[in-house]
Amino acid sequence: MAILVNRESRVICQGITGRNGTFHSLACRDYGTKMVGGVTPGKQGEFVDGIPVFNTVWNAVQETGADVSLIFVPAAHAKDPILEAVDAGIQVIVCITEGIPPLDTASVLYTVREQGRFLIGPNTPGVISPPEECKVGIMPGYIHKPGPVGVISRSGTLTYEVVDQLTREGVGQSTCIGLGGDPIVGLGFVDVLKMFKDDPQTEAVVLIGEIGGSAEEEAAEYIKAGFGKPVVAYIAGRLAPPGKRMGHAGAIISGGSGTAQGKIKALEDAGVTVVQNITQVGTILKDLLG
Amino acid sequence: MAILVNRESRVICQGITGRNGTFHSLACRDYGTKMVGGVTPGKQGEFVDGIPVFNTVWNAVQETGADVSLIFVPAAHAKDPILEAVDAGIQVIVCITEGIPPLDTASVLYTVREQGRFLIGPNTPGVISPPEECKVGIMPGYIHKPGPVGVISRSGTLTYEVVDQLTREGVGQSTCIGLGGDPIVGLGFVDVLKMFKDDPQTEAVVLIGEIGGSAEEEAAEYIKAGFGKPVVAYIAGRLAPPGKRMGHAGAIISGGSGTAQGKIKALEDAGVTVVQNITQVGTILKDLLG
Amino acid sequence: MHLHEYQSKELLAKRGVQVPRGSLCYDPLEGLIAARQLRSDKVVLKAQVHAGGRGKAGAVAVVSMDEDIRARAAEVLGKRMVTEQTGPQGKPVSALLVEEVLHIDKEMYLGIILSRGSARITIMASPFGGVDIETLARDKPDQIYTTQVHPLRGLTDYKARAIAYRLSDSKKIATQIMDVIAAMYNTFLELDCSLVEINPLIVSGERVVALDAKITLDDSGLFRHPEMELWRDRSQEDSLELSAKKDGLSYIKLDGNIGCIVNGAGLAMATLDLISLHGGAPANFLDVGGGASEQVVGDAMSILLDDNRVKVIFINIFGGILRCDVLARGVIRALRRQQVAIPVIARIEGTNIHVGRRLFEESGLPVQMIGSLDEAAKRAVEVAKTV
Amino acid sequence: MHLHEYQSKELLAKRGVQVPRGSLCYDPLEGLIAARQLRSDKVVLKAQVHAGGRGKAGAVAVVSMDEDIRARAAEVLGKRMVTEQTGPQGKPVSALLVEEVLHIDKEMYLGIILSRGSARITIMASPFGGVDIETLARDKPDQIYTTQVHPLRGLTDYKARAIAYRLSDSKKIATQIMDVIAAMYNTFLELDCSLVEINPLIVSGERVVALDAKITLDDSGLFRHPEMELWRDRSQEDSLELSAKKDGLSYIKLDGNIGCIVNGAGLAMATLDLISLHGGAPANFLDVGGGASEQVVGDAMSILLDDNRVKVIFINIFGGILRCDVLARGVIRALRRQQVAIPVIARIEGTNIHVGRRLFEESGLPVQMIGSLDEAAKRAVEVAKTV
Repeated sequence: MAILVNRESRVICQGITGRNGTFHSLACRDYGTKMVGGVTPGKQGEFVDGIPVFNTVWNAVQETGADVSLIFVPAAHAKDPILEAVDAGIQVIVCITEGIPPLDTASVLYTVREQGRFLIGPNTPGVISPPEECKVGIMPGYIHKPGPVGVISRSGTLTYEVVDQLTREGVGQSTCIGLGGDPIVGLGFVDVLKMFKDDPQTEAVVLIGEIGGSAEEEAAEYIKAGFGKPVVAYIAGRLAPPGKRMGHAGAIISGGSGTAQGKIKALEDAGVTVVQNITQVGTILKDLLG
Repeated sequence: MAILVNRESRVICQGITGRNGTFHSLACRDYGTKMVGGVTPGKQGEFVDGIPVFNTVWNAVQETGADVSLIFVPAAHAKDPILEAVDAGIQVIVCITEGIPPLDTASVLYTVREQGRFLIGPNTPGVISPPEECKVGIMPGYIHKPGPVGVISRSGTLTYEVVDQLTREGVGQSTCIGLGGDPIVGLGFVDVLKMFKDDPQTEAVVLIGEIGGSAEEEAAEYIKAGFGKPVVAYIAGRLAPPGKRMGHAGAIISGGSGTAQGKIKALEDAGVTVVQNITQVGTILKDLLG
Repeated sequence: MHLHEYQSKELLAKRGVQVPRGSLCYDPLEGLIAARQLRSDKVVLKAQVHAGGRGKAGAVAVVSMDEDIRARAAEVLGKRMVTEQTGPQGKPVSALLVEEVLHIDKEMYLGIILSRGSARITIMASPFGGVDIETLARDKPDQIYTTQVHPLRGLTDYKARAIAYRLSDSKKIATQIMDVIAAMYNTFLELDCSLVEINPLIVSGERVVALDAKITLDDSGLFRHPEMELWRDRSQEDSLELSAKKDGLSYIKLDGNIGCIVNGAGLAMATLDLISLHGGAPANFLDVGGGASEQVVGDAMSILLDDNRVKVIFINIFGGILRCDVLARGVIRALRRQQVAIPVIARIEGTNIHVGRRLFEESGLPVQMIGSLDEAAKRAVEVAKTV
Repeated sequence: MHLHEYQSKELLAKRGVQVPRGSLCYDPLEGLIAARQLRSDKVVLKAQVHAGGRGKAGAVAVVSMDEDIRARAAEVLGKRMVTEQTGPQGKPVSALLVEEVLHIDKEMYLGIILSRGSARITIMASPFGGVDIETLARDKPDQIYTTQVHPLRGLTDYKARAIAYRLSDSKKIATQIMDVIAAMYNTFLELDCSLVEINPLIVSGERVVALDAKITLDDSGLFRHPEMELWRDRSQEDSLELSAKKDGLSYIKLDGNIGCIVNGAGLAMATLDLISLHGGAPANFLDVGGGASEQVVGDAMSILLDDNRVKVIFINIFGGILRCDVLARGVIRALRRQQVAIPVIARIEGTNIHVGRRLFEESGLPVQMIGSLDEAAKRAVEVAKTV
């Protein structure tokens, strides 16, 4: 099962002929993903190591039946390809691009939500479902292992760190999702928690939050109302000074809100096991499921 | 019963302190309509013959529970008040204003439809439900009579003509609606036919169409699929030369489509009694129901 | 309001669309000079009239520089041009567009309208241009691609791109077509158009060029573009219709002899139909509007009284906002001012009907009041036949 | 990117917002002349620093023309201003805004942000301005009105009107407030802002005036507004942070002595937390990014090596796109270039880990490789304490 992407997902890459687009399309295919096509206007008829290229997402969908898209395009032009994917009927859109102006993201997000599609990111490592051998993103595939833990995170490398710990402890993952480090992103914690709740394969969830915004507080509220599966959380940025952007555009404490302390308290109140030491996530999950 | 507006409708007038706004608000109230308020920015606290004036539709709705709005504002500024009415929760919006640029109407119509509201017009005489003593528009109230005939029309005075005939023949009306003479209007024939179909009080419908567009053809298709009540139709403009706008902005035959002949044929194919002589509508309905 | 081809091209060129080199000429000598300046073996002379079907009507001519250009220009300039869309009287040609002749590799079609049903701006495109869209719709319906624009989102690049790649596989050409689509869309939006059409849009070598263009501005949006009034070519419009519009009336000339005054467009159309049903021929469509003043009614009467084809005037008013007494006063004033004794058949109904009727009776003018609309129409037809 | 008050006011004034008369001065004499030109009994001197809380910190002073204006200006100009938001080191004041003093009938608040949850532009308004929005939210939560703008529709008049009439019953005042809201909204949209705030917006007689304004541009949108870079006041930003940004690094100075290099913002924050958990104090946040080059890694090392507070460098890399061998090469190069022998604790993991480890081992540099992140962090803390 897993969530969002699986063995049946038919994936295209928008920007497939670019350096990153080619590299990661092939890496995804190597992992097992059904990479059925790519889009680069003007290059229809070409192939990228056997993957056919189309002028428009519409053509790609018509010819390949694609339902998932992985987007690599420059931040200045990322709005249009996301809208194109939605319009062509793509269900799950993974936007890797970093540095998209938030007003652009907000604008496309309106249409994504109106049309009932799923946008992961922008500024995300993507999504991977190890039991389904499907990876749609830039995460190193080899650190993952099929299993019962769902991972949701606002951070990329921090997710790798946690997944690596889990795998080393012998605890596999159902689906791992990076929500993206921007202030405005598509799917949020609550959206993904709802999916994990309904996914029989997922037995526990690791939630990796960070300072800024109130997504973790909302997740806590949702979990409190009866999520029904154990959640282990870690919140990065306890030392962050207010007003400073900690790398991620979304990681900023402003006006006393968005602090790690507030988030930790909210999650603990919701019955979530909040880990202080990031290096203990693996062992805690092992104990929990063992 | 009747449709769209009834005894319970709580009506406000946007632009109530203007000449037309005041005149018709009072005329509607005289007919029996519950005119509960009006909107003119900057005049909150004033009254128009006892009807309270508010700065915003939001305030008016909060204070009066209004659910229907009658709009009299200049064409150049009609977009904003319609959107305001939708945002404030008004369900039925009657826009009398003539000469609104079609792109403005198209723009607001998107929001009206998205929010599931009803826009009558623009460029409409409005709607009246004689059995409910509710008139929201500029039609002369005294020619109407409560009864079983629903009237839908793209034209104002032509509706009066037909209603007058009906009343003289002793045939009353359930609800009479002017859809508006513009190319882009809110409610169309099919929308209103659906309502008439579900309205137990309506036993027959008079449909008054005119050249231009394909609204009558669509109505014919809908009726053919099983409307279940007798429909008598009249189509104005058999003599109209192609390419000439016959008064109404919507009444124009272009590229060979939108002709009276085409519409008459479609309606007759759907089993509709199409009247050639406008002066016979009253007697035909009398025979039909008698 | 229709624009001329040269005006349409100017608006599009301002937004980056490539058009043929050329210039507008008002007399044959100017035409010769313009043709020479193009430094080309052949030029095309295009009569500027508000009507389609110019090609078939000989309003577009490719001429060689060996020919007598002045003579060729003189064949059209100052003449009336009759096309399948002008009616038999034709339209005057006062200007000629003299353009270079381009090599044509491909003719495409692009048009933008506001679709009634969906209430969305709709882009129509076809890789087969050069014929009118109705013919295209009949002959190659599966070669017309229509795309709707979201009313709030506006035209997105990807929609323009999808259309462009349906017209051409070449990135170089498709990219230019995208720009043309964007320019057309912006024109449509910025000027409240009801039509923006390029037909044909051609590929000439590596260039995409608008060979012909047609823009119509929506009358309801004109108040936002007062500068466009300067571009109105009154010679292309009927002078009576124009002056009626100035008076706030909606008037259209027809071929008959029964002058009609009605309030409301629908009732006015129905009145014409009724007259025709009884064997008569209306001289006009005339809607005085829902809330006409005494002045406006008087102006409407004057237009009919000035029209010497009119044998009888038929007044059909269902007074709502327009009160019957106001109507009567306007009609009486106009009849008294005019010294002609034209018979008037009046069917009036509605607000203040009794006052209106009394005013007519007391006026002593040849106004016959008939209560039944059907009877009144029949009577008007009879009178028109006997006068 | 933060803008100064005077810059924010300039952007708003350009869009029609009324601001007090005044001018910007860089030295006390200029300040005196500017004050005299205002021809008023009293003027206000406002130090231009990127920090709130200026009022309490004495950065805003109303002075009478009887006083020694030059002396008063000299008290702030060229000094460092410490407010509750600057940190103890304060920020330099190089410019003073000298403005007229206006009679205040009412102080209001208007602010625009992009709300995360709804992903919509959100307008916040209160009839009680002059205090910061957090205090307002705490003290008068029911006196803050928030309105969300539809992302495709944009700001509509009726929304601006609804806000304006909540701030004032007077049509004259409300109409001006509507214009201010529109100007703020347009600024927000046109310049990709993350904050546009006027606090207080005052009523002075019949005028509505922005007494103070604060605009922050979103860094991700800056590429669309290269002209705004000219307005960047580098004196208000930490020089190390600035140079790091130039190198494509994300660096923030902290108070400790353990220099940190991490890839990924989340992992970098987690690393700081871990060091702190073990009793250490990080000298910085430093994210080299997901796909850093050897050059960027070297630049990052140099920043830490140049910081003489740093006693030990802790490298924590989970190589994904960033390969461990690239990292190792960058670190080794920087260490060799620098002649300082600072101990380095490295925990590296991921792509090409074996190559990276071998490179470090063969380098002969004082780099201690520790496989466990927890152990590595503990070790860094120990080393920092003993050095």
